[in-house]
Amino acid sequence: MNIVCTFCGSVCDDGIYEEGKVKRLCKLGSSKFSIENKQRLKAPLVDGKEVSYEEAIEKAAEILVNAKRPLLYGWASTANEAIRLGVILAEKLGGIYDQCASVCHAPGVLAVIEEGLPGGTLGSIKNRAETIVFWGANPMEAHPRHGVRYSISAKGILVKDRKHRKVIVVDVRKTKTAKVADMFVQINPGSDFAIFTALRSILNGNENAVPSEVGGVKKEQLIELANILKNTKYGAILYGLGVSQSRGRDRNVEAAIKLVQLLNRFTRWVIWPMRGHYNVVGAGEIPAWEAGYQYAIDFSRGYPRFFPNEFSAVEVLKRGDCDAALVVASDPAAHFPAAAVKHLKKIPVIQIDPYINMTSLLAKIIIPSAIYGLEAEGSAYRMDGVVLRLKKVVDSPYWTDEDILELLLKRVEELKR
Amino acid sequence: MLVLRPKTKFDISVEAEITPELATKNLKEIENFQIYCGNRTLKLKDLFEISKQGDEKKILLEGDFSKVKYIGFGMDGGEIIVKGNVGTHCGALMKNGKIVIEGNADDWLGAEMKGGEIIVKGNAANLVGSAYYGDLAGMSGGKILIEGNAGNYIGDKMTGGIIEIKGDAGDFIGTEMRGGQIIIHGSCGFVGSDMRGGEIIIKGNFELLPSFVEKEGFWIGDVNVKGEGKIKKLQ
Amino acid sequence: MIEVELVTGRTLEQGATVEEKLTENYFYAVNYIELNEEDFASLKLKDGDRVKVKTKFGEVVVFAKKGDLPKGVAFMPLGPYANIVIDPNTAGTGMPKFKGVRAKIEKTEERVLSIRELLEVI
Amino acid sequence: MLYIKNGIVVDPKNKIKAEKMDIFIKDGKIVEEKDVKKSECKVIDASGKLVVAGGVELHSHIAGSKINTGRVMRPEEMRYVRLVAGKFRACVGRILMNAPAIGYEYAKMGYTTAVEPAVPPIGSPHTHEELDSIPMLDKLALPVFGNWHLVLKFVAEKNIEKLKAFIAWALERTKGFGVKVVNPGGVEAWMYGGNMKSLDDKVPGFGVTPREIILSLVEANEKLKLPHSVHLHCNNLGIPGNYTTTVESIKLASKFSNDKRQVLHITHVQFNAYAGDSWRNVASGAAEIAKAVNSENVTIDMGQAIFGPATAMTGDAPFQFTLHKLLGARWSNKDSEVESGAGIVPIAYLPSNPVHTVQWAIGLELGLLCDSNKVVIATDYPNGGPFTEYAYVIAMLMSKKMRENELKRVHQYAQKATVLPTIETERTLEEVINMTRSLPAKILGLENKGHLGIGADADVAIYDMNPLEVDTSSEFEKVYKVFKTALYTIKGGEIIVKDKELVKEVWGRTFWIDATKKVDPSLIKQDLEDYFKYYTVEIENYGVDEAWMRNPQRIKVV
Repeated sequence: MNIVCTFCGSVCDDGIYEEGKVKRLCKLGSSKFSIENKQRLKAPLVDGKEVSYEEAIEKAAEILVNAKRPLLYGWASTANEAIRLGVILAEKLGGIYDQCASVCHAPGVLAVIEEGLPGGTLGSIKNRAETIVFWGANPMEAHPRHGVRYSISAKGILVKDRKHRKVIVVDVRKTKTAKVADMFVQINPGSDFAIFTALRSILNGNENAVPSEVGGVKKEQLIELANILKNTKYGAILYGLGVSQSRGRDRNVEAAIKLVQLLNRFTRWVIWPMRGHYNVVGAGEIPAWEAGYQYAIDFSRGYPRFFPNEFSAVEVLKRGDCDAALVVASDPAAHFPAAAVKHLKKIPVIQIDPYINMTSLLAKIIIPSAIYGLEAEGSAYRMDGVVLRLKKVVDSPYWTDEDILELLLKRVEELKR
Repeated sequence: MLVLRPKTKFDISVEAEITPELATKNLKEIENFQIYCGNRTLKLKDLFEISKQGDEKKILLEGDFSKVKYIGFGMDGGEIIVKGNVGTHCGALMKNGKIVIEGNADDWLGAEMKGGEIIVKGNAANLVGSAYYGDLAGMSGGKILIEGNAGNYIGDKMTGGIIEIKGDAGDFIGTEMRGGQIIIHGSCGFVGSDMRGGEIIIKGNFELLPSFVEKEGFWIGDVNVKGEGKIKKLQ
Repeated sequence: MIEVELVTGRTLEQGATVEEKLTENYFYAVNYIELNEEDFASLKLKDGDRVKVKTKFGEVVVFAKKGDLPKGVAFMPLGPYANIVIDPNTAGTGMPKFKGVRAKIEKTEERVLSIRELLEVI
Repeated sequence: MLYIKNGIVVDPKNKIKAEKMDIFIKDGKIVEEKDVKKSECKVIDASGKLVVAGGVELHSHIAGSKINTGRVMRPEEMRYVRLVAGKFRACVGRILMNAPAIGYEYAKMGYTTAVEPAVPPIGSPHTHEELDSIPMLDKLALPVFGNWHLVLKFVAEKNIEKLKAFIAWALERTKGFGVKVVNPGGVEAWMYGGNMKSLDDKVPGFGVTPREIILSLVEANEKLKLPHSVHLHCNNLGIPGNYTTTVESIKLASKFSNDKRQVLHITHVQFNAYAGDSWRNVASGAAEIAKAVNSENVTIDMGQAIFGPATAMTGDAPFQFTLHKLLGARWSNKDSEVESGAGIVPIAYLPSNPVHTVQWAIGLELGLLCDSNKVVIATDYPNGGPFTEYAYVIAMLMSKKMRENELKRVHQYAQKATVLPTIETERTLEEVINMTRSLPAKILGLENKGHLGIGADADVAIYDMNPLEVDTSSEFEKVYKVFKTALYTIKGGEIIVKDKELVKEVWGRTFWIDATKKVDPSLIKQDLEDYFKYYTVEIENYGVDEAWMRNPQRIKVV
């Protein structure tokens, strides 16, 4: 039967599941559905002791209600239904909602605030893009089927195949993606902003402002690149964490968007982030309609406020500015800088996750949950904002994130009354 | 004058939109002034020792206020002296008056400031004199003096006023600036991106973007927005 | 000892083992640093050797590998080892600097800590 | 059970002009007196108060990727706090609001039904999830068809039967209510930087024209006998001189007849009603348009501009890019598969700006010059501004004196570039109730909405005004105040607003049209299969199932 993959932001929906085996998916997708390798709990744990779901949730509700500033973090690897409950829970608790994008593509949100996002869906790129630029993105490792399904060698109605498409990689190292590209532009780490700016200067007719080399790239090569961009009928810049996690962060993305805005004065270009987790987009879209912002949302005053420099999980933890944490479908202990993990070790942590991970090692309460796309049904946003329905293909004894959060929200409301 | 001292070391940050206006109120009003700590609504007296010495429009903050946010937010006259560090949003939207911080200041110091003066004896963090997210203009008047170093995103979308930094500054100084002046005595990173007007004057090293052109000993740009901002070396 | 610009990033192995964090598979997927061939040689390293990676923000011992990288650039898979040494400052954005931090690399005889041990020392 | 006692009822559909009446409600419906036990009824004393049906919003961008991107792009909008969390959800947003705020604000205004009028088909699951997060309202969604490759293909093939089958398929998959067309052909042309400048331009790659697209879709829509007509956002939106395109588009209706409703609804006409040939000499083309509207079987909504901040967001991607260039403002764009596109740009209407003043005047002109049975009050939220200012529009339409006052404070360019100053018409209460209730319900084909007859949905608004005692022409300030906030709003028989305050959160239904039984699905099976090879989702994963929706309500077309 058909399955929808719940690993990366590509959310490939052409998987096949037969007698415990998956077909068509990539190495990452296959690992997702190989649950025999995964370490999972039999039952919820409170202080290392097995308890029922109800008991664990009761205890979790007490911790959260008593907290002055609970942090509710994660959300990128769960279904929309659970995320919505998470946002409402954060609002009821007067806590902070933050999601995995804040250590991933969130700087892109700050750039959207400055400039907007001239983009398109993957289907638009697949069918129309003659030129695709992967900038600081390495889909061959992070989104292995992206190239086949949507970009590099995808077969489109207007752009037929790989032969009719030019692929350019801009990166600081020769990645696997760079190896399959038609053109590789190697840049110095931290120079993305200067290079985007140089390209704008060239396209604006101000070549004279550009020195002979920018960020390790010769001016001639920049001019060549600018000409390719300008002379493409329809192109796409797909950027990755190389842009959002390096020097310049949001300003890199902003400069890239300004470049695309400029290119649209000559031809058609779109830009889009290569989002990582399968539902990290949902973890932003849902709070956006429920509370007005995508991440780093503080509800302590009874209404949402947005300040990533203060309310992103890393900042909240580094500042020691939370006294309890609910972590859903994420592993901050493994993925946050050590300075942030330090505080996480000091406060009561409640974890809801299908798997044991590094955060489990410091959690007070661990509530195991069903795996969406395999053991549970729900909706998720592909990286381009297209919603797909995740399938349930096997039964499991685990509660879903939605079940757990629904009861948790109910108990929190009752305790607060 | 009103003197406040934290009763304890704060673990969770406190929001206290204190302006010198408060010093003119009677003691009871001052004690009951609403503040916030996480999701709890509290009174000023719950977290601070309060002493009122006359009606002068002046506040003295003694101790560590590094976790106290919104000090002097939107203030319109009078004086605040912080004998220690101060938290985020200090002096943001300030219209008039003076804030002296003897320690360090956190992010958003003097954001969208319209007038008055802020002096930081220590360092300031990021987003000094910047525009809040989505707003079209940052600092439009007044003066911010930082005797130590400052972080990233200084004077974003600034339209007027002066920011002077005696030490070094971080990356992205005067982005989309339209007016006013930023003076940096030390070094900094990228400067003046998409700048339309105003001046950035730097004594130390900085990274010139490939969108400025040299003209009579200074640089003019940003050419990508047909800007007429100036970057000059401080002699 | 050499100085490099350290970047971190995803790898296929890191991704394929990310939901089994306490296994050996994940341990080996994230506990190394890739160096440019010349840099690798200059430290007199051979495969399986360990190096200490030191930055302003911390230090960590990992295995060393050769990688297709420019001289002076080093790569670590994203994960708990890299997170000891990357720049945690978000500089007003909420986002730490995971890519692009100055690091010193030296050969070491110290062993590579397990994931559990790593969490203990943070 | 509810018993609304002694209210002064205005119910244009049932020809009730301000009569003192009682209204009885049971099981979410308006019923006859004999159907309830008065002793068991909750009684609302509406003596001397205006009792009308709940408002029906015909065109408001309340859910989906456009408004959500708008929110993300405009945090300065979201900083405005409407309601602190407590019994109700926290509400934020000045013009763009979070989803709970949208439901609450409509309810407070006495509205109980709303249409999201531009769903990118592949984005329909998102739109429905977001609609499901809006409390208080019954909802409808209109997917866009006018640039969908398969539509263009069937139009090129002149195959109306296939087009019918495709519309039925698409409405079922998107859980849509009707056929929306945005800048037909122009959005596809935009994919390569172009647009459609006239009804007879050829769409690149297909050779069809906007005229053919509109005519074919109307024909298919009429043959399917869908409750709503084609809902058209005309070509050349936002371009000086565009009124001629609009008039031409309106006249296409003459080829069709329908005695139950219009054959074409033209939306947010203000944006398509400009004379002149540049922004320097832009003027109103409203009078010409009104003439065409009054003589053809079409209806329109105003697209009224309200002074203050707004956000332009439409499926008309090329227009949004033009606006971005014009204003130098932020710009989001979304090219959607090979279906549609969209764009978002922040804007503001200033009374000191001559162009904005003309825009503001045109909406009102349309509201005054068109037959009151043909024009619906709407701001094309958030394009023309907030829906929360409908009271302003109502009061303006009802009072020449108020218009004179307002014309004094705005840029005097409006005096020469529009005919607003010369219009004497003052809408009656019955007319504005029609323009906000009965008419939009009729246009949509919602028989149980927009009136208070027996069997109607028990959606009722009670306003603090005795229509028999108010002179709406001179007491415009009172009219504004009255319609700004309802005294009571009743949704499906439940009191959700009482004494102008929210009292209960309820969740409405989402209506969608099932016309699949009227067509032969095998006609387009091969086309869909061929086409889905180029999609990025499998055909079986495309669209929305009822089971995923909060409260779907299928309406079968027979």
